[in-house]
Amino acid sequence: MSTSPPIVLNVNGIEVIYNHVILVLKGVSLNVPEGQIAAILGGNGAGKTTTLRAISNLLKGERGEVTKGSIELRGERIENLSPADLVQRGVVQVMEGRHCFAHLTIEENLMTGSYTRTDKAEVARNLEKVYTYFPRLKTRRTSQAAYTSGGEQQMCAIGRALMANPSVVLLDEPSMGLAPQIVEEVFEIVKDLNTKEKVTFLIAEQNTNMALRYADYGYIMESGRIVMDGAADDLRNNEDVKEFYLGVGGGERKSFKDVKSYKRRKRWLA
Amino acid sequence: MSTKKIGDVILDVQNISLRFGGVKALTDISFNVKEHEIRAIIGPNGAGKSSMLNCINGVYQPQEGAITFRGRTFKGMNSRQVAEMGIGRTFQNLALFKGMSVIDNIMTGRNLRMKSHILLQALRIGPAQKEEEQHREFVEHIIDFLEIQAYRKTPVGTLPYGLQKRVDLGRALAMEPKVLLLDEPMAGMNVEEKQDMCRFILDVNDEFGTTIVLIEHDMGVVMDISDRVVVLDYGKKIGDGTPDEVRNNEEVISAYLGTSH
Amino acid sequence: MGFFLETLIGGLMAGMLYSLVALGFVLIFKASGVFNFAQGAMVLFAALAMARFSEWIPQWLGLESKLLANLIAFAIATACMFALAWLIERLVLRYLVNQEGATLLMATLGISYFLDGLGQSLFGSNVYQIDIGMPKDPLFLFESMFEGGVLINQEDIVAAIIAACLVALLSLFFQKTSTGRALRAVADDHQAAQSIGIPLNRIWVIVWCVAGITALVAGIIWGSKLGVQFSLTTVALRALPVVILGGLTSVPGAIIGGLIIGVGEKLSEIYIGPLVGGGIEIWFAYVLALVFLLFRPQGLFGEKIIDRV
Amino acid sequence: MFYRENGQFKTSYRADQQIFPIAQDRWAILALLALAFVAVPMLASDYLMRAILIPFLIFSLAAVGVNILVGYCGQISLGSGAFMAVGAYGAYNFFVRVPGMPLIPALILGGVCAMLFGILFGLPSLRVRGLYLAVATLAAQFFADWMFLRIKWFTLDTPSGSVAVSNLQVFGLHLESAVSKYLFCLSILAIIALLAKNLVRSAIGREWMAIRDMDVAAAVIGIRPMYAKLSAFAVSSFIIGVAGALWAFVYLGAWEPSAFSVDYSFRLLFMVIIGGLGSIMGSMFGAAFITVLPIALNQLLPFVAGLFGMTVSTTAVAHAEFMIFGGLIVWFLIVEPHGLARLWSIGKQKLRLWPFPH
Amino acid sequence: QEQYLPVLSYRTGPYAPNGTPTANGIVDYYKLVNERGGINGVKILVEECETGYDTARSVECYERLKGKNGGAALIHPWSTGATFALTEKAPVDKIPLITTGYGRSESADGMVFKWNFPLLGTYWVAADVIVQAIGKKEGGLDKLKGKKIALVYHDSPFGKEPIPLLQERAKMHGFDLQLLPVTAPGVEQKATWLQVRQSRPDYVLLWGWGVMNSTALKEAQATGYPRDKMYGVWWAGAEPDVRDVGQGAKGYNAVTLQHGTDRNAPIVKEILDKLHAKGKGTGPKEEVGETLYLRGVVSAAMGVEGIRAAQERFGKGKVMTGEQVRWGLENLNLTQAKLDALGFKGVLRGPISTSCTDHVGSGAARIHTWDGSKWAFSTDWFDADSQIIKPMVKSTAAKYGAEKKLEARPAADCSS
Ligand SMILES: Nc1ncnc2c1ncn2[C@@H]1O[C@H](COP(=O)(O)OP(=O)(O)OP(=O)(O)O)[C@@H](O)[C@H]1O
Ligand SMILES: Nc1ncnc2c1ncn2[C@@H]1O[C@H](COP(=O)(O)OP(=O)(O)OP(=O)(O)O)[C@@H](O)[C@H]1O
Ligand SMILES: CC(C)C[C@H](N)C(=O)O
Ligand SMILES: [Mg+2]
Ligand SMILES: [Mg+2]
Repeated sequence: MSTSPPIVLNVNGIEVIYNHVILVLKGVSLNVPEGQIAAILGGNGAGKTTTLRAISNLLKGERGEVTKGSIELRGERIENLSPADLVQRGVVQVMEGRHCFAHLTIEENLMTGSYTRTDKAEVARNLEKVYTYFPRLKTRRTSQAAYTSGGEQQMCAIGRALMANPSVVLLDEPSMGLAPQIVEEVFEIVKDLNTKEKVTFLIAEQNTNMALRYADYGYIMESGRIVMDGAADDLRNNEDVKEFYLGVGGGERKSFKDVKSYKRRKRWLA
Repeated sequence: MSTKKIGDVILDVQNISLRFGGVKALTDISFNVKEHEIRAIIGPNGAGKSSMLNCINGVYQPQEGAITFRGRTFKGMNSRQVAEMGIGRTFQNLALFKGMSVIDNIMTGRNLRMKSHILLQALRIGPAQKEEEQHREFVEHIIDFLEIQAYRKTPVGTLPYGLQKRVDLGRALAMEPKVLLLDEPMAGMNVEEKQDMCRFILDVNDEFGTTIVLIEHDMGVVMDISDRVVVLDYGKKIGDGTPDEVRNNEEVISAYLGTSH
Repeated sequence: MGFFLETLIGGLMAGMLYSLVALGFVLIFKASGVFNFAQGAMVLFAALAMARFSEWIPQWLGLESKLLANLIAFAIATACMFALAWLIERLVLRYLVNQEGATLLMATLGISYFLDGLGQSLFGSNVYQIDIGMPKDPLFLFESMFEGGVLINQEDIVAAIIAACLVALLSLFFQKTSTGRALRAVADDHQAAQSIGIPLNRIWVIVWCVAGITALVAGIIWGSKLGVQFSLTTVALRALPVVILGGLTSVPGAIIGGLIIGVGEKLSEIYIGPLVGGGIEIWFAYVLALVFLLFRPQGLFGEKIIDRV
Repeated sequence: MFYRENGQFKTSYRADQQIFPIAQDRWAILALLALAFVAVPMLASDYLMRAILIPFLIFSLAAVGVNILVGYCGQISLGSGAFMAVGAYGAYNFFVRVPGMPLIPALILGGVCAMLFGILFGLPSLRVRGLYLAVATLAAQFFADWMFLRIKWFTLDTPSGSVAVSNLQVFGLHLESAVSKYLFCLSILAIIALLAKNLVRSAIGREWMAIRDMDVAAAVIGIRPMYAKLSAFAVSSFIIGVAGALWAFVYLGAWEPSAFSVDYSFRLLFMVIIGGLGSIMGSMFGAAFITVLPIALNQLLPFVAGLFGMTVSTTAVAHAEFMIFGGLIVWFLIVEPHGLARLWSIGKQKLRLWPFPH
Repeated sequence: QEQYLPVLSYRTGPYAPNGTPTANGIVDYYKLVNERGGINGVKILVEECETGYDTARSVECYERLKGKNGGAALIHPWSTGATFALTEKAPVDKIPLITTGYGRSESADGMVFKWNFPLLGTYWVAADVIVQAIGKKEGGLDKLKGKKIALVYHDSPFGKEPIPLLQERAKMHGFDLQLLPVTAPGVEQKATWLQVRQSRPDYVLLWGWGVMNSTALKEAQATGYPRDKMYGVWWAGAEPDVRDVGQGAKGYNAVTLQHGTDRNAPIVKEILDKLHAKGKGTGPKEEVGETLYLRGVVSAAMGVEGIRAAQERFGKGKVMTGEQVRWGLENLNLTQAKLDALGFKGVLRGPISTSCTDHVGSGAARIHTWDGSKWAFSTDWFDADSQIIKPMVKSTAAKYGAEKKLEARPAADCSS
C-alpha cells in the first residue's frame, strides 16, 4: 500500500430512486483502485445490485434513476453514457439471476459477449479461454441456454462477460447456484484475471467468506448505506463481521443445526 | 443427535430415467425419502438435481421408472395431482408470480383448499368471505414466520432476490405439504440469512412434521441439517447415505466435494 | 381442373403479396421482440411518400423521364423511412427498454395512429397512383390444355419475384452478419443485451430501417395494385395470420405461411364459400392459422416457446 | 401529511381485506359515487351524457371485462369486438323473439351467449400463447363479423342485416331520456365492477394472476390452467357481452356488424393497457382516455386554433387528432408503462409522503 | 339569426377519397346560398363533424350537433349504416334525415318513416334502373331470361340493400342472380373475381364504396372480365373509383343519381365564379363539377329547398325548426323551371315533388360510362318501375312499423 494505484471507479454519494418514489440508495460512496478486487457485502435488499446497476447504467430499464451524486470511470463522468458505451470502455456487468439469452445456444450466448470485439482471432482465443475455464460449457455448447441447468447458466453469464475482454468487471453474486468447487474456480478465475490481466473487479457477494478471501477491499452495505469498509483482512478479523457475515462469532463455526433462535420482530399488519 | 422420529418411507423413487433428446438428465435413479426426514440431494452443476425434483413434481415425465408416494405408485402424474397429494416445492430460478403482492403469492398456495363457488366469490358473501379470512390468517402466520411482514403488500417483482426466495418458500409452505421439495433455497443469502433459513426449515420439519427434500450447494448447510444425502453426478447416483458416509465416499469427493472440503 | 389450377396459382400469388407485409412484422419481432402493429401504417406512409414524390418531382424539376422520377421518389421515400426509423428509436423505443411485450405493442399502436395522421396531413387523403410500369393485363397459359386457359396475373408474378428476392436478401442479412445474432439476443433480453455492450439504440435503428424498406417495397407493390390510399393499412390485417402461421421469428416462415394462407383462403372462398354465403376468406385464413397453431404453438418455423422452471 | 393510513389500525383481516383499506380513499370513492349518481345527472347536458358519458360507461364496462382476461389472466385477446357483438345480437334475439322478455334478463342472456362464444374461442389458449394467441383471437372477430352478416337468422331475416330495438323499459320505466340511460348504464357498471373487483381479489382472481405470471409454477401449486383460463374467458366475455348489448341497445339503438368491428377490439385493448393491466379502476381510466380524448381533441383543437386566429379545416383537425392521440399514447407509456392506474397509485404514494420528498 | 345546418363528413380514413369531394360539394353549396343572400335572407351556419364513416362516431356527431346553435334543422348522415342508427333517434329529436340516394329503401314510405327522406332515389331505384338498362342493351327485358347477373357487393347494409329488388326482378325475368359479397373495405378481391371468371356471368353489378370500387375494376382487368359488362351503383361511379385505373376501366358503366359529371352546368359555373375565383371555395378547383362533388351540391340543395318550402308556409325569412323543415321536405315541388332557375339545368330533372306517402320525389336516372378519362352519359333517362318498387316499399315499411309498434300516421298529420 505504498504507492496507491489510480482509482478506476469512483462512486460519490449517489442516491437512487426507483419508480420516482422508492429511495433505495442513500448516499453511497465507494472507489475501486485499478487492478484491485473490491467486494460489496450485505444482506438481502441492502442495495448491492442497485449500486452495480447504477454504475453500469442499467437502472433505466428498471425505472430507477440516480438522483444525486456522481459516478466516475477513470476520472470521466459516466452517468449519461449508455451501457454499450461503458462496455466499449471496458466495463462489463454480470447480472444477477443469469439473464442468458434463452433462445440462443450456449456458444451463441458467449459469442454475443464479444459483440464489441472486432478481431476474429481474439474472439476465438477468448472463446477457448472461457471453455477452459468452464469445461462444462463446452459439453453443453449446442444446447439452448434455457434448457441448461441453473449453474450452467451462471457459468454462461460469467463467460459471456469475459468474452468482451473487459478491464473492469462488475460481478453480481457470481457464486449463486454454483457447486462449491465451481465457486472456488470462479474466484480463482477472478484472481487469475486480476493478477495476469490486471482486470479490476467489483463484486457483490453473499458468500462473504469467499469474497473476503479473494478481495483486497470490502464494503459492507445495509439498507442503502455503506456501514463499514476496510481492507479485506481487517474486515475478516472484525468481530461483528465474524459474527454476522462469516457465521463464526465467538471463535468456532456454529453448526447450522444449532442456531437455535432467530430474531423475531413481531409486527402486526403494517 | 436429533430426537425426532423418522418414520417409514413416504416417497420412493424407482429407476427413474429422463432424457431430453440426446441429453441424459437422469439415468436409472432410485432412492427413497422417509417420513419426517430431511433428505438432501447434492451434486455438481447439471447433475440432474432439479430435473429429479421436476420428475417427482410432475413437471417432467420421466421416460422410465416410477414413483411411489404414500403407497400409491405413479408413472407420470400431472402437477395438479401431485399438489393435491401434498407435495409442495420451491424453485431454483424463482418462479414467483411477479405481478402479485407477497400476500397474494402466498395465498395462492392455499388455493387448493379454497372451495367456494365462483359466484359466491363474486358476491363475497357467506362462505367465500369466511374462507378468505381463515386462509388469510394462516398466511399471516407464515409471513410472520418468515419475517416478511414489512413487504406484505409489495409486488414481489421488486423485492430483492433473497426475499423473493423466502416468499417462494412461504408459498410452498402455505400448501401445508406432506413433502416439501426445496431447490437451492439458500442461494444468494449470506450466512446470517442462511442461518435463519435453516432455522425455518428445521422448524417446519419439527413443528409441522413436514418431510423435506433439499437441494443445496452449501455443504455446511447440507451436512449440518440433513439426515441423509443422495449424490448425483451426470445424471447418475454416485452416493447415498448419512452426511458422514457421503463425506467420506471417494467417488463423491472426486466428483463434487473436492479435496478442499 | 384448369380452374382449380388457376385458383391455386392465384392463391399463391396473393400469398406472396401477404408475405411481403408479413416480412416487416417478422423482422422487427425477430430483432427486438416488438410486435409492430404500426407495420400497416408504415406501408401506407411509405407508399404515400413514394406516390406523392413521384408526382411532385416532375413538377419541381421539370423531369420528363418517368423512370428517373420514380427512382428519385424511391430514394426520397427510403430516406423518409430511415428518418422515421431514427425518430421512432429516438422518441419512443429508447424510453421503453426492458418493458413487456404488451407495452411495446401498445406503443407501436400509438405510432401507427401518429403515422396515419402524419401521412395523411403531409401527403393528403385522396387516392394516389404509383406507376412503376407494372403490366396489368392477364396472361393465359396452357390454352391448349384447358378451355379458356389458365389465367395468370402478370403483375402478381413481378410482385412475387420481388418478394422472393427480398426474402433471400434478408435471410442472408440474418445469417451471415454478426448483427444477426445480436438482434436475436436483443429480442430475448434487452437488459442482458445492453449489459454486454450491444448498443440497443443502433440495433433498433437498423432494424426499423430494414423494416421501413420492406414496408416501402410492400407499399409500392400493393399501392400500384390498389392505388395508394388509407385502406392500404388494412392489408396488415390480412398479413397477420401469415405471420403467426409461419412463426413470428422466421423469415422463410413468412413466405411459406403466406403461400399456405393465400392458397387456403382462396380455395376456401371458392369451394366452400358459395355453400355458406361467401365472404369467408378472411376468417378462414385466421382459423387455418389457428389450426396449425394447435399443432405447433410457435408457428411452422418459429422458435420454440420456452417454458421452464 | 394528510393522506396517510397512520393511526388507522386494522383489527381484523376483514378490515384489511377491504377494497379501499384507507379511510380517505373510502370517502373519496363515496363522494365520487355521489357525484356520479346525483350531481352529474343534475348538471350534465344532454349531449354530455348521450355522446360522452354513456359511451364512456359502456366502454368502461367492456374494458373491465377485457382487463380480466388480458390484465389479470394474461391472455391477450383481440376478439373483444366479437364478444361485444355476440352479446348484442344474443340479447337482441332473446329480446325480440321471446315475447315479453324484459330488458335486464335479455342483457344477461346476451352476456351468457358471449360467455359461451368466449369459452369456445378461449379453448385454443390452452395451447397457444402470447402474441400468437392475440392474433389467433382475431379469428373470433372476423368470424363474428361474418356470422352476423351472413346468417340471416340472427338478424331476423331483415334484408339489410341491420337490426334495431326500441321501447326499452326497466321495471316499467322508459329508457328514453339521456338521464335514465345514463343512470341505467352507471348502475350496471357499478354493480359489475364491484363483482369483478371481488372476483379478482378472491381465490379465482389469484388463480388468473398466477397463470398470467408463471403458469408452470401455478400448475405446481395445484392450479388447473384449463379451469383458470377458461373461467377468465367466461367471466370476461360475459362482461364484454353485456357491454356489447348495452352499446347496441342503449347507445346505438340500431346496428349492424360493423358496429363491432376489429377497431373496437383494438380500442378495448388500448384501454386496458393505457389504463393499467390488472386494475379494475385502470380500465375506467383507460376507457375515459380512449373514448373522451378524441372527442375532446376534436372539439378543442378548432377552439385552440381560434385563439391564435387560425381557422382549421375539419380535415386538419381530424389528422391532428390522430397524431395527438397517437402521440399521447406513446407519451403515457413512456411516463408509466404500467398505465394510468399505476400513475395514480404512484401519485398516491407521493401524497402519502408529502410534504417530504421521499 | 342563422339557420344551423351541421354536416357529417369523412375526410379521413378508408373512405376519405370519396367522402372529401362530397363534403366539399355540400359546404360549397351552402356558401353559395349565403352568397346569394341566404334562404329568403336567412343565412346558413355550417359546421362539419368528422365521422370517418363510422357509425358510432356518426351518432356522436349527431348528438353533439343536434342541439347546437338553436338546433339542427336537418341532417345528412352520409352513410347507410349511420342512417339505420339515426332512423331510431330522429323521431325523438324531431330532426329530418335527408339520404339522397342511400339509406333504407323502404323509407320512401313517409307514412311509416316520417323523418326519413331518401330524396331523388333509393337503392331499389338504382337497381331497377340498372336492370332496365341492361335489358335495353340486350334488346328487351325478356331477353334477360337465362342470363346470369352477378352482384359484387360491399358486405354491409349498404351493399345488401339492392338484393330484394334484384331477386324480385330475377323472378320476373328469369335471370340468375349470383351474390358475391366482398368484406369491407374490399382490398382483397381475388377470390371474388376468380369466381366471376369461373361462372362467367353476363353482367356484373358493382355495389361498392371506397377502395372496393377501384380494386374491383383492377381485378376485372386482371381477370379479363369485360368492363363494359359491368354496372355500378351511383356510389361506384365517380372519379376516385376509376381515375387510377384509367384506361383499364374504359367502358365501365354506372347508374347516376340524375346528375353525372358536369363542369359546365350553370350551378358549377356559379360556384366557381362566386366562390373559387374569390378564394372562398372548398377543396381543389379541379374537382368542382365532378360526380361526387356534384352529389354533395345536389343533396345540399334538396335540404335548402326543403327549408325554403317550409318558410313558404311557416314564415319567410325565419329560421325553421326541424319539424317545420320536415314539412317542407314532405311538400317539395321542384318543377324543371324551378330547378333550372337554381342552376341545375341539365343536372337535375324535374319535377321533384314529394308527399306524405312519397319521400323520394323522383325515380329517374341515367347511365354514364367511363371512356378512359371522363364520365359521359351513355343512355337516356330510365324511370324506375314503381309497379315493382311501390308494393315492396309498402310491405317492408309495414313490417318495420309492426315490429316497432308504430302507430299509423293519421291522415290529418299529412295536411297539418
Ligand atoms: N425495480 C425495482 N423497483 C422498485 N424497487 C426495487 C427495484 N429493484 C430493487 N428494488 C428495491 O431496492 C432495494 C435494494 O435492492 P437490491 O436488489 O439492490 O438489493 P441487493 O442488495 O442486491 O439484495 P440481494 O442480495 O437479495 O440481491 C430493495 O428494497 C428492493 O425492494
Ligand atoms: N427441459 C430440458 N431440456 C433439455 N435439457 C434439459 C432440460 N432440463 C434439464 N436439462 C439438462 O439436464 C441436465 C440436468 O439439469 P438440472 O437442471 O437438473 O441440473 P442441476 O443438477 O439442477 O444443476 P444446478 O446445480 O446447476 O442447478 C442439464 O445438463 C440440463 O442442461
Ligand atoms: C355516401 C354514402 C352514403 C354511400 C355509402 N356507400 C352508403 O350508402 O353507406
Ligand atoms: Mg442483488
Ligand atoms: Mg438445479
